[in-house]
Amino acid sequence: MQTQATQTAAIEVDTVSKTFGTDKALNEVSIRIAPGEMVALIGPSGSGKSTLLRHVAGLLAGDRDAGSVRIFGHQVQKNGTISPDIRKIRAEVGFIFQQFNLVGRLPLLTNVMTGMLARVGTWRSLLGWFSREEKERAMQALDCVGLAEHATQRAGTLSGGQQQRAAIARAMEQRARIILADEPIASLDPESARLVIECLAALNRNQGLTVLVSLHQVQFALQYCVRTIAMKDGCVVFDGPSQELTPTALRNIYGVRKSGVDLDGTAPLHIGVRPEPALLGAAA
Amino acid sequence: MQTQATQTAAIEVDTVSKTFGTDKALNEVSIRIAPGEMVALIGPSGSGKSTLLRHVAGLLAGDRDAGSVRIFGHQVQKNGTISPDIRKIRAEVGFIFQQFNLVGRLPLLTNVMTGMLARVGTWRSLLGWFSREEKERAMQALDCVGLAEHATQRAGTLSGGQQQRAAIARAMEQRARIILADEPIASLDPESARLVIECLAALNRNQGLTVLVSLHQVQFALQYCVRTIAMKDGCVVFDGPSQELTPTALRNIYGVRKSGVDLDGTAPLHIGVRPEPALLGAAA
Amino acid sequence: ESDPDQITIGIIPTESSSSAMKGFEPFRKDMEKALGIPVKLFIAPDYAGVIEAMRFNKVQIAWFGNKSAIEAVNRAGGEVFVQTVDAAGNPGYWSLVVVHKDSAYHTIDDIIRDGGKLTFGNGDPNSTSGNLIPTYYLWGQHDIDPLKHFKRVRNANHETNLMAVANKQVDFATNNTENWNKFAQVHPDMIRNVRIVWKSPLIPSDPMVWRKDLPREWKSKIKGFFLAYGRVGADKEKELAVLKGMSSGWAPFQDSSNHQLLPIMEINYAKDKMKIQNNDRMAQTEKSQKLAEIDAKINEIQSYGKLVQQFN
Amino acid sequence: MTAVTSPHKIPDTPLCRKLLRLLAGLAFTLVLAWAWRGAEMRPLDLITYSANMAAYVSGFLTPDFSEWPQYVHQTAVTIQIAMWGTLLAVIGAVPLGLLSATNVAPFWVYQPVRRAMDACRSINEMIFAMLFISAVGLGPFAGVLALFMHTLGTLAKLFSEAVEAIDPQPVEGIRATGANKIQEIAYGIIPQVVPLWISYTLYRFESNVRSASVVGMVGAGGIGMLLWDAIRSFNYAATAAMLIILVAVVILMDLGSTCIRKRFI
Amino acid sequence: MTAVTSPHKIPDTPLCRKLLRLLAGLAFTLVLAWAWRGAEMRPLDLITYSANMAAYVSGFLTPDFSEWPQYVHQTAVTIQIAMWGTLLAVIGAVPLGLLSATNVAPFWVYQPVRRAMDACRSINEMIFAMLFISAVGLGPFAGVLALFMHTLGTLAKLFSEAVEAIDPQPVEGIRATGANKIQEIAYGIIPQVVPLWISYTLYRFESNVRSASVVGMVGAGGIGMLLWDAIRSFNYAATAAMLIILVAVVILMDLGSTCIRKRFI
Ligand SMILES: Nc1ncnc2c1ncn2[C@@H]1O[C@H](COP(=O)(O)OP(=O)(O)OP(=O)(O)O)[C@@H](O)[C@H]1O
Ligand SMILES: Nc1ncnc2c1ncn2[C@@H]1O[C@H](COP(=O)(O)OP(=O)(O)OP(=O)(O)O)[C@@H](O)[C@H]1O
Ligand SMILES: [Mg+2]
Ligand SMILES: [Mg+2]
Repeated sequence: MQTQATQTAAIEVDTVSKTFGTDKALNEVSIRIAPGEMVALIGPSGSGKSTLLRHVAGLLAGDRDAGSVRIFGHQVQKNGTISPDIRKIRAEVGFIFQQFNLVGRLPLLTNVMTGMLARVGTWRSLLGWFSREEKERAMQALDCVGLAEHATQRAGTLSGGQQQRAAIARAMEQRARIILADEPIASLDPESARLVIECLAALNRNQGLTVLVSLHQVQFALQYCVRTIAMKDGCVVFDGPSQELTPTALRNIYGVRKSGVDLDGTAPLHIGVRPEPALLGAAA
Repeated sequence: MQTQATQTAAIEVDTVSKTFGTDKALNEVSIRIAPGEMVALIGPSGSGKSTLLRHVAGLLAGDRDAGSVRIFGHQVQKNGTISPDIRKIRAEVGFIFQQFNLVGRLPLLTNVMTGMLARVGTWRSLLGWFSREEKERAMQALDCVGLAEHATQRAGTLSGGQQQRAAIARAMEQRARIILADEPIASLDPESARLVIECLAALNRNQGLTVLVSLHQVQFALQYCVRTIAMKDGCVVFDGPSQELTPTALRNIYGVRKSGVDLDGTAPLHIGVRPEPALLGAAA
Repeated sequence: ESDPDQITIGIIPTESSSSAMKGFEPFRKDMEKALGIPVKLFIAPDYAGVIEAMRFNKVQIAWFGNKSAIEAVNRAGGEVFVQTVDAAGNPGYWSLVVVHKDSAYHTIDDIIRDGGKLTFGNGDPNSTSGNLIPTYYLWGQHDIDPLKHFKRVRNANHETNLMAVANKQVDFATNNTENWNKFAQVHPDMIRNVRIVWKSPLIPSDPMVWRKDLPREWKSKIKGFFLAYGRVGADKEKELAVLKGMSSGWAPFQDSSNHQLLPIMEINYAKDKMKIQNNDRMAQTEKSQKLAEIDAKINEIQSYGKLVQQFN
Repeated sequence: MTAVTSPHKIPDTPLCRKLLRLLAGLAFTLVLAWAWRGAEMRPLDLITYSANMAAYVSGFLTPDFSEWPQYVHQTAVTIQIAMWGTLLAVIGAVPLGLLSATNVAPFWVYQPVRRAMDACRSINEMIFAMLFISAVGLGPFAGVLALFMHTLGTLAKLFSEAVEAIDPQPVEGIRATGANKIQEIAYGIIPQVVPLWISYTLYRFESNVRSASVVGMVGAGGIGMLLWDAIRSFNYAATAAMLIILVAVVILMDLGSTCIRKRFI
Repeated sequence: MTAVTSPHKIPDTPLCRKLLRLLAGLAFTLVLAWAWRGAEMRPLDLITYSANMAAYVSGFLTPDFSEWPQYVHQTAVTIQIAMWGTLLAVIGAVPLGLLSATNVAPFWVYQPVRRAMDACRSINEMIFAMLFISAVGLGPFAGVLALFMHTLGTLAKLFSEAVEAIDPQPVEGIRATGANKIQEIAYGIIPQVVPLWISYTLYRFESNVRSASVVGMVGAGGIGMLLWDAIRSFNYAATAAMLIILVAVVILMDLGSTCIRKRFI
């Protein structure tokens, strides 16, 4: 299996474009990630990172006339049509969403157990008959992300970081061969963040999982990922070893923005404050 | 005004507790922030930062028997009852939510303009009659956060970082005297993050706004805020000058967690991967 | 034709009625005893369902109004076998035209003369006394199309019409003696505001209909039971009391047949005829053809009636 | 809270809740069984006598459209009446629905409002019809008013329950700006419920158009009364024709509803 | 995209959309005016003749409960019939509602299903009642079936429109795990719509209990028929008594509905 997998790319995105209205969120993006790689995806806000990841998982179809996505050689989508056996492929791809995408009304434990839906039969999952072992696994996953004691709490009432960790636990529970993580550490404190990224690194190192993780904290990309892909305005503007990401390169990526925010900081948001804070000033 | 304001605290939280079920999210928290201060709020995920901020804005009532919150001497809540003239106080407090709390179905521009609702008359706002000047202000705010060209896009379809910036624009638009920011830079790329935090700092420095900002990236706290408050398990565990936050102190704050995640990283998530990736292995 | 293993009776209270179930219950029990098979009662405020049920042999016996009995005979294989008689011994009831007591009109001719100024509360299109009878005897005889002759025509049920007259919302309306009496009982004060200006010829009282294809022996058993009820036997007095409690109060049933429906049928055809005559959109040839068909049917009925008279 | 729970312990549903659930399930089954007897359910009859149903349905297979101008006219009459009845009801149901939502109004407001709406729904339309006949006389206007009262009760209930099911976060976002209650509703709640409110309104409009009784009862005619008359005179050919018209109208309304809602979802 | 727009430019609504909006508004006003004439609206009459209304209402002020055992019995009958009619309809409406939601089923599925449901709603309940009478005879079971068909059409529509208004993010979360369509629905959609579905179901149950016509028509009695009889015989004292019972039942159901929904919101 290992030998075979090295022949085909784990993730292969071929000139995919995506237009929202008149806005090109992805502009002929092509990337190729080999099995067992751990790649960071960076880029300014709105550059199309999330859109790219959702295309890879077949959650969003690209524009009609161009591009295809393959995972381990299996077609995910082509020319804007998502392939019919997509569900089987998705089961092999764990996805950690930027907005968590938990089901707010269900308890945390159930949310985590939805990670195994592809393995559990339709009927059994419909009736909610999860075996003791499956429940124990889910509890173990929760324990790992430090949420075991919140197992019965509704996902919607968790704190931001707790929701993010819950989403991670769900993706882990899926036991996939590829993990797509969309800013998995954005809402986490430094220690939790380090733990999560180390966990991803360990899965990559020890079990050969392919990991594509979008990040805003560049130091994590430099530290944990050998390779980095950088996007800007829907295009791939950098793809190579992380150590080549010099400060100038980074400044290039994040530097000049679509609209008029200047980077010198001399003229930050020019929004005024009322000259007289009427109510409180008068009343105090 | 300035002299008067120094006499009363801008934010005064007095032994507030909050219990969810059996879980104490806030445990007799007392803090006092003088007008014109810029304070960072740090702490591990689930430690009660968001809960504290929502208590300060009077969005959540504390437990019955204890505590009060005052803003510029005006009572926000006491003994679990939110004061009746809370709306006037809230107008003076800009809130940037961790989950953005935008109205997904409304266009971005309208979302930003909701920031001025307290200044616009009820009838005018009901009919949606915003003056040209008000609209221009909102556009200016959007321009500042780099979203002017997305003004007519529905808030729900914005990227994570764009939503966060929209939430910031809305709070700015409010022209408040206090800003409560709940992880305002979590989903932002490093440059945008720096811009936002510098903007908060500029408002604080130039216009005397009081800022309380919860952060996960400690380096920002150290760099921009003179004072830091750290929470853990619902208690304030540190409150003092940011430079006193030594690595040991930080390790103390983030170090030992409620449940069994160990910090050494030797035993990260012990979730296995299926021995044989059935589908893809067989089909490939 | 196999023996029925149970008899289902459908009851459609003639005009508006209530608590029919209570009144019929002892009768049902007696019938069950007499026939030796279960008898079930269903009371439905509208005849359509009962007629469909009879058509599909889900109901064997039903109490209809005259007009609905015609439908049952034509459509559901029904046949009139007895007739109800009211407690006062009246063989039927009468259709009325009523006005407010302060109204300037005292005869139907006055009303017709001033037709262009008046609002008319007509009965439900399916009501015999509220619509069919007045249409035939009043508007038909005077060659009037009410829709064109009067300022305004409203269709409503008897109760609403009576109320509307009492409240001066319509100038005149149709009604019938049964409904009038009931209203008078409940609202003695209101009835004083209403005055009768016209009373129709007698309308035969309601028939009982059975399915024609009931086995012969069962038919005689059933008819025997109905006619003997309250007339002969040891329980006569008790049975009379039961009859008194049924509907608005009955005397023993009377023998009858489809024959009782003929006058109403004739009126019905006359009404159809009027409708066709007043239809402006129908082609002239089609019109005359349809009218001829109806005339033929009316002729049949009339000649049959003459024949019967001849032999009686 | 500081007591460390043993790792991987699966949280159990407490015994008392399990018992309660069992009891509720049992009670529900018993009630259903009671209702089964009361409703004299005999599902097999449907198969045994399916020929009867076929015979009944066959009467509808030859629709007779000869009277179509009348049908169309009466349909228009019903639409006119239903339109105003529904419009007035919507105007009333928006404030009343908000006032009977538990997450908008306080206890002492939503309880009485909800109860009043319950009464509006449960009082028979005929009674309202007669009430208004006494004031405005027979005619379509009495029908409008009767439909209005009943529809008000229904829409206020449905509106309020949509409001109760919203996501509270955006509302909190608006609230934090210092907006007053009305602004909170206009900017935080309405945008979330508007697709459902439109759907309810059009559903009630449609059902008011269909509704035979009220409009006929007040002497305003309407397609419902014609239909009813046709059924009662067993004129199934005409019935079928009117049904086809009604189905077409309802389908058109449903398509319109989909169109309008699509712009708000 | 690279063209820099001048800062602070307020986005304008395109002219063609403004025109379209104006046209739509004009058309709507015209239709309303047409309906106003058709409905013969005379709002002032309500004030002029308010004394009549007061006189009418005064008839209801002395409810007569002497026949209460019968009322209670007939209410129970209606509840039994409505319960099964509603239950069967819910069982059918869950799959059919999902199949007629545009965000669940493909075009060639939801179109025919929606149209079938439109027909179920628009075909008069009486016709269904007679259809089933022909098979199962007079009695409550025919009522159950007729209610079932009509309620099915209504619930499937309401269910599907609740599904169309959900938040797609959690569904995407479930989808990404490789769950199949059914699992996606069970874990992503149902938890979001369950409060509304419960609310619709109980609303239809309640309205089936109230509904006079079908149950009476099939000869099964019911409180609706009693009420109708009382109204038609001007027995307003009895009418008032029955109304009070009905209002109480509806209020109880509404409270029950609130209770049940609270657990799912
Ligand atoms: N509505 C609620 N019901 C139950 N528990 C809640 C609720 N809201 C918050 N909690 C709990 O209260 C605790 C504190 O939550 P809070 O959101 O304040 O954390 P936080 O410090 O903001 O964390 P993060 O950095 O992850 O955002 C958490 O354990 C959370 O699960
Ligand atoms: N459904 C949609 N409709 C319209 N525009 C969209 C939609 N989804 C995304 N976009 C736009 O596409 C662009 C790329 O979005 P995307 O979410 O991929 O950015 P991102 O790189 O993930 O940004 P962030 O770091 O802020 O999350 C943005 O400008 C966004 O506004
Ligand atoms: Mg993103
Ligand atoms: Mg938080």
